[in-house]
Amino acid sequence: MAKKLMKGCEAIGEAAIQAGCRLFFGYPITPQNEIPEYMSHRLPQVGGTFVQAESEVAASNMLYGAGGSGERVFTSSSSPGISLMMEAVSYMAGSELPVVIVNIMRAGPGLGGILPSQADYFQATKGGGHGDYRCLVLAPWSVQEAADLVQDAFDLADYYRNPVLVLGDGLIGQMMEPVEFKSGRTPCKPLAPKSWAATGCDGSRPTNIVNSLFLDPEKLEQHNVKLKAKYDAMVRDEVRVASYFDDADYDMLVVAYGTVARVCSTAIEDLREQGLRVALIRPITLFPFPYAQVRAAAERARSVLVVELSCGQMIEDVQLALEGTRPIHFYGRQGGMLASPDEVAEKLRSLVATREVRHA
Amino acid sequence: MAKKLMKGCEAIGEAAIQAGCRLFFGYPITPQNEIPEYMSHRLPQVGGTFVQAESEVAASNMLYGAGGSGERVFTSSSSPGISLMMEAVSYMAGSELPVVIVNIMRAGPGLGGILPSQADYFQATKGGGHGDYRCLVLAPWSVQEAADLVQDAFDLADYYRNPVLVLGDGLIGQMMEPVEFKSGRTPCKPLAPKSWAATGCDGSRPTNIVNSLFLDPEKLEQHNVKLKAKYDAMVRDEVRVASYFDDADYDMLVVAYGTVARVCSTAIEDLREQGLRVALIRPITLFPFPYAQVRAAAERARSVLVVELSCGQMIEDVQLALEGTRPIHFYGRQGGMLASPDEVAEKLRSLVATREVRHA
Amino acid sequence: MSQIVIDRDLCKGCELCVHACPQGILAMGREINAKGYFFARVAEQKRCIGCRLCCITCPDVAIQMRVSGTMYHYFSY
Amino acid sequence: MSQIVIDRDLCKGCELCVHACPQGILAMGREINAKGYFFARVAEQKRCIGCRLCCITCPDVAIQMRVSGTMYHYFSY
Amino acid sequence: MQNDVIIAGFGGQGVLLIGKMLAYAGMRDGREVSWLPSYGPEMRGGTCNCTVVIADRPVGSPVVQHPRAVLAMNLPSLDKFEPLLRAGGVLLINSSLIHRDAQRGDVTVIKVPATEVANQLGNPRGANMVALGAYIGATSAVSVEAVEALVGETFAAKPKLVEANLTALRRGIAIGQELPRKGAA
Amino acid sequence: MQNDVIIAGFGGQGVLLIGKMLAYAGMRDGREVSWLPSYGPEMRGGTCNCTVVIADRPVGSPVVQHPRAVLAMNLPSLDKFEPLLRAGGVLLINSSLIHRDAQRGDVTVIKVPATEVANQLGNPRGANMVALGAYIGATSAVSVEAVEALVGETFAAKPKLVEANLTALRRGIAIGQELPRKGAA
Amino acid sequence: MPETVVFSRPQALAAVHTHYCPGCTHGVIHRMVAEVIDELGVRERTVGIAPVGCSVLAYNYFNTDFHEASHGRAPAVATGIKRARPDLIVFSYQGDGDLASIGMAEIIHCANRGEKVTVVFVNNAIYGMTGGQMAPTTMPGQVATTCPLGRDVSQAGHPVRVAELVSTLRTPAFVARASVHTPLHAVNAKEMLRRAFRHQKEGACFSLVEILSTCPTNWGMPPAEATQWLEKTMLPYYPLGVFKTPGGADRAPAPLSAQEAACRTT
Amino acid sequence: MPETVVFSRPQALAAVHTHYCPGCTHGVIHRMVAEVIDELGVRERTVGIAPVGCSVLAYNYFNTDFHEASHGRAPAVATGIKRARPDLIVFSYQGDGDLASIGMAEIIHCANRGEKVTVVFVNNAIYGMTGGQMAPTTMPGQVATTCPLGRDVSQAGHPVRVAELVSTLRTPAFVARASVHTPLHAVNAKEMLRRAFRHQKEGACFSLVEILSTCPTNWGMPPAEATQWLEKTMLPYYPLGVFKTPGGADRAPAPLSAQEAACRTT
Ligand SMILES: Cc1ncc(C[n+]2csc(CCOP(=O)(O)OP(=O)(O)O)c2C)c(N)n1
Ligand SMILES: Cc1ncc(C[n+]2csc(CCOP(=O)(O)OP(=O)(O)O)c2C)c(N)n1
Ligand code: SF4
Ligand code: SF4
Ligand code: SF4
Ligand code: SF4
Repeated sequence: MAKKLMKGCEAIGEAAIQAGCRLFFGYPITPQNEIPEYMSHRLPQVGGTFVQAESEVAASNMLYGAGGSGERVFTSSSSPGISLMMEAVSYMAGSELPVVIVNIMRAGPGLGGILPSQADYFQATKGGGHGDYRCLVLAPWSVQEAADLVQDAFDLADYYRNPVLVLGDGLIGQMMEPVEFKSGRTPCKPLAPKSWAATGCDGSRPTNIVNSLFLDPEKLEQHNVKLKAKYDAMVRDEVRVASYFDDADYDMLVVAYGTVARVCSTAIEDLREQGLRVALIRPITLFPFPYAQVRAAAERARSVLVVELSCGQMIEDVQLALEGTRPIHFYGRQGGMLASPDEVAEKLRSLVATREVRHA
Repeated sequence: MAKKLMKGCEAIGEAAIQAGCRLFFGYPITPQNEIPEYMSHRLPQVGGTFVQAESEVAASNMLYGAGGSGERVFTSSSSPGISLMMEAVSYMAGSELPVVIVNIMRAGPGLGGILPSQADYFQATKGGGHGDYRCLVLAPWSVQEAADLVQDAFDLADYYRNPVLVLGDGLIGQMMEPVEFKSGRTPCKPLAPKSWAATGCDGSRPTNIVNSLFLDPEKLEQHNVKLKAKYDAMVRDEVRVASYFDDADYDMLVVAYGTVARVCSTAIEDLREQGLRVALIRPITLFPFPYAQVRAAAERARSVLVVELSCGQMIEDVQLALEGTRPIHFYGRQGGMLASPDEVAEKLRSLVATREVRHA
Repeated sequence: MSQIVIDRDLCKGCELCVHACPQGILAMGREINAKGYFFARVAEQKRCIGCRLCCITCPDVAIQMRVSGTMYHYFSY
Repeated sequence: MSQIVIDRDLCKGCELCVHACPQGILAMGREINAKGYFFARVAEQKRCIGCRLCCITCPDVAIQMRVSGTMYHYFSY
Repeated sequence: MQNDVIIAGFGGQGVLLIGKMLAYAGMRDGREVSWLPSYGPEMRGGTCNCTVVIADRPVGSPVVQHPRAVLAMNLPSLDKFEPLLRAGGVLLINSSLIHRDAQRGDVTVIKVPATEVANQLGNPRGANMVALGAYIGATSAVSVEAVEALVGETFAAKPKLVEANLTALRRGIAIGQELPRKGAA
Repeated sequence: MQNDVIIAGFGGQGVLLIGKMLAYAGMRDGREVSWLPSYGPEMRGGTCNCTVVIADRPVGSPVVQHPRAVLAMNLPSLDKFEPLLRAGGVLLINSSLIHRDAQRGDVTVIKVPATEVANQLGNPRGANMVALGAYIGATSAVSVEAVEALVGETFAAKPKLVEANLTALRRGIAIGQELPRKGAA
Repeated sequence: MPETVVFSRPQALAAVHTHYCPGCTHGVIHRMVAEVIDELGVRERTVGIAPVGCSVLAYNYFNTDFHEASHGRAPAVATGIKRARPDLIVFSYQGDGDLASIGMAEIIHCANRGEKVTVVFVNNAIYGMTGGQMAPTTMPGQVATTCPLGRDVSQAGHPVRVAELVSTLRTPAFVARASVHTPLHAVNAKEMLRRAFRHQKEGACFSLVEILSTCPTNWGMPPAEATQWLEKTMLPYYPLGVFKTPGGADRAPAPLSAQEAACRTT
Repeated sequence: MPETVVFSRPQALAAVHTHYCPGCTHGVIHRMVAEVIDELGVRERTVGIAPVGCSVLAYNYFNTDFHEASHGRAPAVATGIKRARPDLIVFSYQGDGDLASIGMAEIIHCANRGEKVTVVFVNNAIYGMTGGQMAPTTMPGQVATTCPLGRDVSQAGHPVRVAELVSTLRTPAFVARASVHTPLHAVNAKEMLRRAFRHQKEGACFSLVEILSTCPTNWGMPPAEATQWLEKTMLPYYPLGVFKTPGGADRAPAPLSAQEAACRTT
């Protein structure tokens, strides 16, 4: 298909349809209303089904039912709505259901505000629900990447039989950029038939049961160990990360994800014109987090700046990656305030004073 | 009062009453049913009110209303029920409401099982809900300590105007131990009148509004910064940690919390009789986590063993504390399986082989 | 004798009062107010019967009614 | 002629069938089964009228009914 | 010094109750105690057990993998816990319901015909008291005074029961003491 | 080379639309573009704006704090964005609604009587097209061909509108070009 | 001659401009609630609960203490407040998405427990704040952003009638439906609010008043037209009146007669 | 003479021992659901949904594919399944805590959307699995572990009547209440289940059958006594019968007459 100028939310919806998803269950919330709205008019056109759920709790449990039936399905919401899905997400992870959930993050806590934020990082990556489980978390920084990652999300969900979370912020959802959907795209993972799905049993196999209950603790522990092995496999095989401005040597490394990383890249471009030597590394998968890559990139620098639209959440993963080998600085904005390139540049410049960054 | 043999759940309920709490809103779930059951017969005796909510979602929002009215109030649940409270917890943190929430953890994810677990550590300490917020998290290891911490929890909640989470496991809830409630106990924090509570306004002051919505991002950012400052104050002033067997030198340090720490202490006693030099450090506050204390204790040892009833969650905070200065080993059981003293001792002995632990 | 007082800046120009007035004595003005709305005005004060329907209708409490002397209420409100 | 067959090990000894039988031909036994329950037994097979009420009542599907030849059904089930 | 025991049997045999009484008695003796029940799936019937620890220092692990004593009131319990008993520990078997011998040779085995004794005493529901007594007699985990006083309190409501249960308890203690005290925990 | 502009005005003035048209035109010229609307509280009325970036390389920050151009369709917008304009940037003022002068001396100021012009052309709703033209005329951020083709598409449904809007657009372009091209972005 | 003000802003209503769209009847309902609070003389001990919805800022519009509840949970918050402070007059103000969609469990159980609170339920047949999505109360065929072809009852079912639903609970309560699309309807609506708050003041029972309201913006029509659309489209489906009084008879339907029950029309 | 088996375990019911207490009528209801599935010949395309409650293990007791839903959300899970695979026969099996307490919003909206699924609602007036806490359906004065002095309607309200509540929704549905405390009641209950599943098979409508059931364990009485307690205590409050048929009339209550409405008895 030709390039089209699309809102992030619409591109996400279209990407799901391109990925063969024909089911959407969701509940309105700003700043992602354009996703359910888009699905409500597009799905019927392609023989799909759109259901406006009575709540996010219901939507996430409809996801459970549809996912357990072996169909591709997704839902989207924003921060408070995602919090209401935590029990169901834990159930879906425990029952190993392949579903896709999009969180267009807004500022919190509580009702907070509707402007962009990245303050749901912990919830997404460490598991906001109960029990030992992990969601694979993808964080796009452009509308095109959002469209691409959403399609991959369905393949990854099917491959691992695990919920995949696409973590965007209000900017991604609301901005328009050119998007291209390649026709005849091949899945990013080999896909097996869903013989485990509960779709009726003619007796030729034992009944399929979608379930996370194990009354026998030994069985449940085996199940936990099995899940852990799956998460370890993700850590081994699914890390995605992008590096910028790292061709030449650099003194300082910026770590950022999502649209904020674009703000940082612009800031760095300006600084480099002024002779400052700064590079950027952008985690694309937040779980699994690119610990090794960030460590390696950081060791080429004298110090590291983490930029987030939060009080500092991803920075803990950066600390885990660096183990104190480099000083880590932080620049964050909250409440829906956006970090501008100038602010980030200013922060980086101020660190020059700390002598950690040298002029070329 | 004289010592009484009490179930952990009952001691928790009685402690709330001793702390002046006269309101309980909750929903049944094993293994903490004895808490609502105890409150349902005790509260009426002391002129209090017990309400069985229709769900944990409702219970947590009743907590919001009662807390916003300036009354001491608490609820209790277990893992899946706590996940359903995540939106309200984020609201209560955002609205700065003093409430107490008890989580008697069971095995997950999903419906999982009803036996003891510690797999909700991330949810409790990093914030399972959306947005930048923190709950103060207390983890007792005995019935007596549960009773004491629950009483402190109400004082801490009032002092910081923040939700306080008491994190116990099935063992704490179900076991019986002697408990003593000291009469005339003094609050662990100075308590100010709750002039902010929404209790009716005669015009002598502006109306009090319990709220977490800030449409103006600058105002919301200020609010986030204010909350962050509060959490920093907790980190500065509220860390609680206990050390054992650290009088003499030791080669290995065990880090564990809750009842598992008691299992470890027994294991260590046996090992010490056999001449192994092992110490134990037990975080009592999980947020704020005793980073400095764990670091200091670890630096006296050659290596560290973290023991949890999970696939490994607190271990990340230990890694953040140690910054790679000591090798960290892990022993975990899941699914409701309990670590026994012998298993832990065996694990420690096996590490002797690694030459990290030396015989005296 | 009843008198209608419309607060020009509270008015959002919704015209509901104009439709509500049984006497048709309210009309929209040609000026715009601080909020950028054409606001309502009283065209023929004298014909007002004091029914308060415009007051009751106004979603923005932009209409006040004053009466000099006592006056008959068509309905209790 | 109808015949009642009670599976001793499925029975939980709840006695509901004993109360359900209009002929009162079922009774609890004095033995206990694998599950540790005193299980039900047919006291007077001959007087069974084939109403199936015991079968319908049993929560544990412990009661089977066999008939030799055709037989009249008191009610459709 | 620490005493610990796993008491196990059918739901109806009152094993949780005698476990609690043991813990209470330990308290009376001024020692540290913990009582930990098995809480299985929310399901009906089946067996249950509790672990009681009585110690001079604060109780470490309330979970005891290899107890110093096991009181088995029914066969499944014996099968499950006999292997876990510490070498040199005490194994009490309710011989009224359990018709097999102990398999361990490295422990003190005490057969307690709890039900018979109770029936003889015309107190059929007192079998658990006999068993409790036997454990105390064999291990002196708690003082006889403490436990007797406790029986008094527990059944204060029904004086007749107090007497009946005290008798059952004392018969049990006697049975427990009768035996060679080798390797008792 | 990068062009970026903040277009701001009342809800009804169609500023989001001309922003999108600008982005589309940029695409036609084969350049990278981004369009970012202000999405405020879910509330009615008030002003709105959008940021359009047109660049040769992939667009970095879609958020532009100091834009190379500002197109202010009403007074509040001028007040808000004039101070943010880059030195040497282009400031377009809808002089039909804004009756104050620019305060900045270090930028190219272009007064566009958008509403009058549109009215003169008998196309009162075309004021935003005039303004868009003026911006393009002053900055040549996009090619005239691209934007004209786009107008054709946008109003394809109503051929009459196509003509009317093309005229408005061209008048705007002329206005934009008329001026000293110093320091245009 | 002495001049007296016979109509002006009630004391319980803050003297501020609201953010509501021109002609949105949320404003009328706000004012009448405030008038009733004044009339009953309970302003100083009244605590309101704002929903998540266009009326989320109600906490700025009333001269009383307020809570801002999470979406749909206002009845639970109200329960918490009233149980903590039975001396307070507690009311929640909720839209139809808030109360009838996400908040359905909370409103049913709050009513069923008979919490002595008052619920002002504003039914405008749409999600206003989020920009016009379908509500459970959206009319058949009505266009919304999530039912662009109009509500299809075969997919989304029929509109939920809250007054009817709540009135069938056995627990005593006062339940009514009113409208504010004309001033005379508003006069009646105020009487319903008066009765609801009076029941609470007397500690009698739970009370809920469903009030039909307009959303000109998301209905896509001028305010005056919106009032006519309400009259024409909503009134026939949402009958006005009192559905339940605390002393009144049980409103639950009885089982069908044998032959009604037998009919297998599908 | 040839011997024929006229009563035995249905094919859709797994040949396993259940964990249910002696005399618990969950077992009877399981069997009858299975019998109906066999009769309609839909076993191979039936998917069940187990609740969280004593029947949580239903997924082991039926010979059909199954989902285990989170507490109260079975109707949402059913919606997800049916919308994904309209060709499947989907039923949820739920207790009263699951459906009428935490799951109230989900059941109301599933019914209101008219999802073509069947809900088997087992009302035993208590929380069985967690050990006898009060349910929304617990009878006035009935003792439970969270109402040790018996349900106090002034604090906890009156028992929720689900069949009545759901039948008042406008969307066509089949709604009935039955009981299994005697074999003849069970025969009628099975007929109701038969009609419910047939409506689904024909794609007609949503169907819900509320079935009164005993919990001897938590009621604290022998099974036979429990059936009498049900007859004596529950039947008068929970009338049996069909409450709504897809073709039948609207069951919602109309506004009260003027003078009924006026009565201010409190
Ligand atoms: C948990 C959660 N889900 C969704 C939203 C988004 N949201 C805000 S208001 C609203 C609905 C408002 O509609 P209604 O209740 O009818 O009130 P109205 O705006 O029409 O007055 C929604 C879905 C939210 N804030 N929180
Ligand atoms: C979110 C959540 N809350 C609470 C529970 C605990 N719980 C399990 S079953 C149950 C209620 C069971 O009662 P009911 O639905 O009436 O079914 P019954 O056991 O009586 O058949 C509860 C509260 C849970 N598992 N999950
Ligand atoms: S009703 Fe009020 S707001 Fe509307 S036009 Fe009249 S005065 Fe203005
Ligand atoms: S009804 Fe069934 S389970 Fe009960 S006693 Fe009779 S045969 Fe046994
Ligand atoms: S959107 Fe609708 S409900 Fe909201 S303020 Fe505007 S008119 Fe009123
Ligand atoms: S507890 Fe009650 S509902 Fe559960 S199985 Fe036993 S009798 Fe049945």
